[in-house]
Parts: sequence; structure tokens; C-alpha cells
Amino acid sequence: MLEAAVVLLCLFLVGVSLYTVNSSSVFAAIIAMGVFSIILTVLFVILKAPDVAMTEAVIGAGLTTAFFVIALDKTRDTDGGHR
Amino acid sequence: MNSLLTELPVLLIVIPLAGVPLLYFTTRSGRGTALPALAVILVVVTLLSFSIRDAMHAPVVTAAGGWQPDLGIGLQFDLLAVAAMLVTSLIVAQAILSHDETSGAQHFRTLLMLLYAGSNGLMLTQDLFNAYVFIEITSIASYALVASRQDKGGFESAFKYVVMGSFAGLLVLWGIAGLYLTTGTLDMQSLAPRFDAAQGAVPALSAAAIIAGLLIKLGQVPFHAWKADSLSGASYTVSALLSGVTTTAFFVLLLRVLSALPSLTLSLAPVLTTIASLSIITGHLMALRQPRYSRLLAYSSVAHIGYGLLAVSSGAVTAIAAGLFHILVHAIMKSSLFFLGRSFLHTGNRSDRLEAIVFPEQYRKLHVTLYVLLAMSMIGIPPVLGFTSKWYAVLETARAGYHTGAVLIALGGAVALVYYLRVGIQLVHPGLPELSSPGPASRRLPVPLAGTALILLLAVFSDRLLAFCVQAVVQLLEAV
Amino acid sequence: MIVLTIGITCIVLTGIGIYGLLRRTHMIRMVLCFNILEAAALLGLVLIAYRPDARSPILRAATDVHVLPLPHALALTAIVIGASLTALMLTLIVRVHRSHGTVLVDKLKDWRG
Amino acid sequence: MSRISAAVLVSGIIVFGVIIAFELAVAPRTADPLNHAPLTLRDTGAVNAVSAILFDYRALDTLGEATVILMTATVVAFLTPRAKASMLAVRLSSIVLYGVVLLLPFITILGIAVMAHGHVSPGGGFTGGVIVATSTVFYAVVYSVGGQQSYVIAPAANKLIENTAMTAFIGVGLLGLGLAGSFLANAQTGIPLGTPGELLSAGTIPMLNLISGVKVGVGLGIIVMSLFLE
Repeated sequence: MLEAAVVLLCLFLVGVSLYTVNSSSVFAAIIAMGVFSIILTVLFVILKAPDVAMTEAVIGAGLTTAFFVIALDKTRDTDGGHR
Repeated sequence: MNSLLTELPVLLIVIPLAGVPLLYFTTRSGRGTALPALAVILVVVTLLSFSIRDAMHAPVVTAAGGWQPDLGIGLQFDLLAVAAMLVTSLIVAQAILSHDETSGAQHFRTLLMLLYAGSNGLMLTQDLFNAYVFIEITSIASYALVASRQDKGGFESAFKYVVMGSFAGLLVLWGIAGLYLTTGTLDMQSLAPRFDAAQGAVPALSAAAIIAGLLIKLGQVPFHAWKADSLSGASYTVSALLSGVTTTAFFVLLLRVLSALPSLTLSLAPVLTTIASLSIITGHLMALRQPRYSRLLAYSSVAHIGYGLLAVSSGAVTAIAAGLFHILVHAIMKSSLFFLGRSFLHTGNRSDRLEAIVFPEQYRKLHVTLYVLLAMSMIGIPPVLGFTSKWYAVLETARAGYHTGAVLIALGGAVALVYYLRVGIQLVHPGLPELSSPGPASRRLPVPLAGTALILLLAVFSDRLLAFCVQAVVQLLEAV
Repeated sequence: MIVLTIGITCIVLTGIGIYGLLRRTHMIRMVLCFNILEAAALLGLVLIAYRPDARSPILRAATDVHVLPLPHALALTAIVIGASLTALMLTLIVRVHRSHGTVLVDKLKDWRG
Repeated sequence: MSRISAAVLVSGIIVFGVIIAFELAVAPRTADPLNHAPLTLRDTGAVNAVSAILFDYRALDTLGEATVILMTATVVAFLTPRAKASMLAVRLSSIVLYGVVLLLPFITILGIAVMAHGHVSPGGGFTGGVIVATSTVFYAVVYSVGGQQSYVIAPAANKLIENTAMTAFIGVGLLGLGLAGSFLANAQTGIPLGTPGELLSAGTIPMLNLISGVKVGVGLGIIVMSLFLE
């Protein structure tokens, strides 16, 4: 049961990261990165690392995403998109 | 007193770190002075010079927090660290004196203290992950210093530098994880037997990743382009720091990693030799066609670090010592050349294109003399220290059986002669005598006086200095 | 099984991250690729600590078998350092955008040359 | 680099890596690493072994880590000259405005609780610090949209707190040096370790947890505010 969940989560992880690299908008990529962090958090919990999971949830999914959104907002008025 | 000696390695890291709040609290009101920062350096150098005798006797090994390695972090204070830290302290002190812009001076000094703490940690640590933390401290301080010029070129260079540096940092992190997985330890002292016992390709690949990361940080071929970009985007003081302090620290760490893994070093020797030879050739040839002073010096650095790496990869004790000696001498003279470049700005000329550089009227003769001496040292013309260090490098590399390498080092000097002469002719007979507006005249004597004097004075004792380096390398190899 | 799956995921993520770093020219997306690479390294570190049938390193009874706590500590340190580096990179991007008017690295002067 | 060559390079890396992964899964590990967990209770009195490693066994790493945050905060604040907030040119409803004020104490208390319980439960200084930083950020983001700048803690005070925390961290280390002869020593200093599992136990670990928590919270607060108000 746990094995199936892990395989599924890993597939999700790879899919989300591929989307982050290939998506047409950078904003979507940033949000995908937040989702990526949350999946990573679940994997850390499965791997018995509660401390790392908490930190990753707070920093990876929360704070870093905020950094990215702010930076994207500051650099919005230029070319970009699918690069 | 005895406990203070065993805690010395930690103190050498913590004192510069304590310099950061010290700088903040001493200068909360009004503008700061350079005194606290200089005091920190003075304390560190005093501690260093009082403990050379103990380090000569045997390396001072410390378990940080009282926990022996494998449980905690091990630090080692040996002759290698003494030699390198004396050189970096000199360069940091020069940088503090050299920075005379009032805006951002406090920020600059804070970063300098952090760079100092990080590089000291890099040179002392025996723990791989601790080394990673100090790599990041040193690197982030370097990125920030490059960006602190606050102009177009500065930000661009800093971004390139961050991209290359972070990639190298990740390589090191991967390597540490792989080594920990296969050998079960992070301590460099106990790594070698476990590394040899481990099977499969993973341990060797992980160690190679760490070495590759450090080579990227040192700017060796094929990752040499960022070095010229970051050094030319930074101010001269920062370039001097990067080519003096950061490079020396990473080289010392590379020496420690290589000596911790003797079997791997032996099998990697051909690769390292190739990288070093290519770096020497590329560095000199690229320097030949650079239109700007700082880029020229940066590419020359690539070649000179190649000399050190070539001597180290030959594996003989005396050759490693010669390589170390040359890297330390190179740190002093290259940083002095960068500090000298600051004087170009005092003429009001913002560009450092070779056809436009000129020394200010005041002290021009002194400046030209300094340039000639330093250039002689870089090229390797007697009687200055650069000649002896290069001579030893050639001699020992040839003695270790690397005749091609020795020829390469010697030929490199010939190429260097061409481009340093080109700069020299321009400086003696400036092409553009009329400048639109003379800049703020500097009343101070040029900072590189100290470095140049050192290069002249120490040339007398060069055989003793080499003997010191040999002893340092013997200590390093015995400790494993 | 779990170890192998996650191990391969780490490697695939590294590949994707490097691919993105080489292919993408939007600076913010390059930082995202760095984050993917770093996440792969973190996953690898936590995986090293993992032992089947072991408990998490919050100690309850002396007889329990626990996973290794050291790699967790290393991973925590790496997360914090990575977040700092991300912040620094993003600040530089904002400043580069201010002065150059672009967020694409191939429009910077002599990039990759 | 062209798309094809990048793809070839990357697929090469992946194939190579997968082979290694299989090799690792099959081959037995030659040396099993030292497990800190069985030693932790005796040595440090902390229930959370990860905290014990971070703040006792390898506290020097943590000092370095805290330095990285201090440095990043300094640099980001220096590189972003303070200006008015220009983001999110929208009006927020009163629900958001008052909601944040109501939410703020709870988030802060949660953060402090996570910090204080770092040695007995998952979490610790770094996680708690980030949670506290989040509350600062919430407040500032919501209240600076209307044009009036507003901080929970003013930037100058932030810097003061951060440097004080840095001094305190080094001070705890020097305490160890003075009492036990080694920097950042804990149990050797003779500080009672207490009963494992209680809030006041594990010697200097809770102190360092709180200090680094304050430092991280304030440092990340500076970083976000500087980026946001740039």
C-alpha cells in the first residue's frame, strides 16, 4: 500500500517538475514549484523525517514561493513567457 | 592557556564572526570607522603568530563543542592553515585600508568580516559538511561583494557568478551525500581507509563531484569564463579579495580533500594534469587578447592556479609544496596588482580599457615602479619572489616526471611577458595624456606598497619559505 | 522498493533540473531549476537516513530502532542555505531587470561566452 | 545549447544515474554510519535527535547557517533601496484587514511554541523562526498595500535584534568555552540536563533554539520586506 503511494507521489513529483521546466507561463511554474514542495513534504514524512518535512513545508512551499511571486511581480513588464 | 590552544581553530572562526555585531554596535550612530575590523584582523594574526610554534610541533586538532569527529565536527590547525591564513589576513587588511568610499563602507566591512570568517573556516575544517557550510558562507560573501558596486555590470556579473557558484555548491553537496552514503563518515581524517574499502563507482564519483565543484570555484577549464566576468564586473578592491582570499581558501580545501583521498588522487592525476595544462594554455592565450586590465588579470589567474594544480597533481611532496608556495605568492601579487588598478580611477577615468589606463600624476613614479615589480613577479623575472616560486614549481614538476608541464609553466612566463609588457608600455607612455576631468586625487600612498615590499623582502628567504611549505605538506600527508 | 523508487526519482529530478538550466533562459525559471536540483539533493540526503521498519528520530523508548538523524540535520541546514541563496538570486534578478530591462539571460552581454 | 544536445546530455546523466541507483540498491553498504539517536538522550537530554545534532553535536554548522541568513538579510537590504510598496495595486476588503490582525497573535504564538519545543518534538528554531517571519510578512503585505507603510517591527529594530541574537549565540558558545573549555559545549558545562521530554531540559539546546529562531524570524522578515518594498 505504502509502496503504491510512494510510486504515485514520485510520478507526481516528476510530472510537476517537468511542468515547472516546460510550462508556458513562469507564474504557473512558480505555483507548480509550491505544489512540488508539498509533495516533497509528504515524501519526507513517509521517509520518517518530520523535522525536514516541517521545514520544507514552511520554507519551500511558503516562503520561497512568496519570494518568487514578489520577484516575478517586480519583473513583470518585460518579455518572458515560454523561455 | 592549554585549553585556549586546543580551542584555537574555533576561535579563529568565531572572532571574525563576532566582528559582525561588533561593527554594528560600534557604529550604530554616525559613520563607522575601519578600526574594529582592523582590530579583529590584528587579534587573529596575533593568535596565529603565537601558535606557529605549537603547530610546527604537531597539528592542533579540535573537536568542536567537545564532540569527537563522527559524532561532532573536527577542526585542524596546522602549518598549511597558518601559511594560508597569514596571506589572507594581509589581503583582507589591505582591502579594508583600500576601501575609501564612504557610502556602503560599513556594509563592505561587514561582508569582509564574513568572508574572512568563512575562508578561515574553509582552511581549518576537517568535516566535509562543515566545509560545505563554509563554502557557502565564503561564496555568498563573494557574490555580495561583487554586487556591492551597485551598477549595471556589477549585478550582471554577480548573477553569472551566483549561477556558476550555486551549481558548484550543489555538486559539492551531491558529492558529500554520496561519500556519506558509501563510507558512513564526514570526517576527512577517517575517510581514506573506508573510502578504499567501499565498492562500486559511487564513492569515486562522489569524490570526483566534490573535486569538480572546487575546480569550478577555482575557475579552471572548462569553467573559466565566469571568472573574468565576475572579476571585471566587481570593483578593484573586491577583485583583489576574490583572487586573493577566496581562491586561496578553495585551493587549501582542495589540497585537504585530495590528501584525504590518496588512492583517488593517484588515479585522478592524469585528469587533473590535463585540466591544469589546459587551464595554463587557455588562461595565457585568453589573457593575451583581453582588451581590459581586470579581464587580463583574471585570465592570468586561471593560468596561475593551473600552475599550482599541475604541481599538486604530480603527487610528490616537494612538488605539492612548490604548488602551494606559488599559489600563496600568486595571491599576494595578484591582489596587489588589483589594488594598484584602483589608482586608474583616481584620474577620473571610469574605463579600464588597456589603451585608456593611466596612473594619476601624484606618485606616478612610485606607481610605475610598483607595477614593474609586480609584473616582473607575475612573469617570473628574478630577483622578486614570483620568480623563485615559479622556479621551484618548474623544477619540482620536472623532478616529479612532468616534463611537459614544466615546459608549459616556463612558456607561460614568455607569453605573460608579452601582455604585461603591453600594459607596462601604456603605463609609462600614456596614449591619452589629456583627460577630460582629473578625478579626486588620492592623498594616500598606494595600498599595494605592503604586498610589493613583501614580495621583494621575502625573496631573500625564499628557500626557507619553501622549506616551511614542505613541512606543511608533510604534516598534511602524515595526518591522514 | 521505496528506496529504489525514490532514488531513481532523485536522479530523474537532477536530470530535469540540469535540462531546464541548460534550456531555459528566463532567469526566474533558472532559479526554479536550481530549486529542483536542490530538492533532489535533499531527497537523496533523507533517503540515506531511511531504514525500513525504523522510527523517526523523536526518541520514545530506548529499545526502538531509529532512522539516522544526522542526514536530517544536514538536509535542514541545506534547506535554509538554499532558501537564502534563492532570495539572493531573486534580488539580483530584480536589480538586473531594473538596469538592463530584461529577465532573459541570453540578452545579457556576452553570456556563455 | 541546442535542445537536442541538452536532451542527449541529460538522458545520458539519467541512464548513468539509474544504473548507479540499482548498483547501490543491490550492493551492501560497506560501513554503516554512526547513528546518533541511541546516544542523544544520555549526551544531551534532548528527545528530538535532529535538534540535538543541530544545536549540540554539530552546533558549529548551525552557527554557520545562522551566519548565512544574517549575511543574506544584510545583502538583500543593502541591494534594495527602500521605496514604496508597488505590488498588488488592489484594495483589500475589511475582512482581510481585520482578519490579519486577529490571526497575527496566533501565528506568532505557534511560531514561538515550535521554537520552544524544538528539543522535544519536531520543529525547532529554524521552522519556528520562519513561522514568525510569515506573520510579519502577512501584516506588512496587507497593511502596506494602501500606501501607508507599516511594520510590526521597524527595519532599524530588526537589525538591532538580529545582531543581538548573533551576539547571544556567540555568547552561549563562549559560556561553553569558559565553563567546559570547548566552544558551544553543552552537557560538559555542568548545566543540568533535566528530565528528557520536559520544556526545561537539554541544557543549552532550548536557548540556542530560541536564539536562532529569533534570528531566522527577523532575518527572513528583513529579506521579504526588502524584496517586497524594493
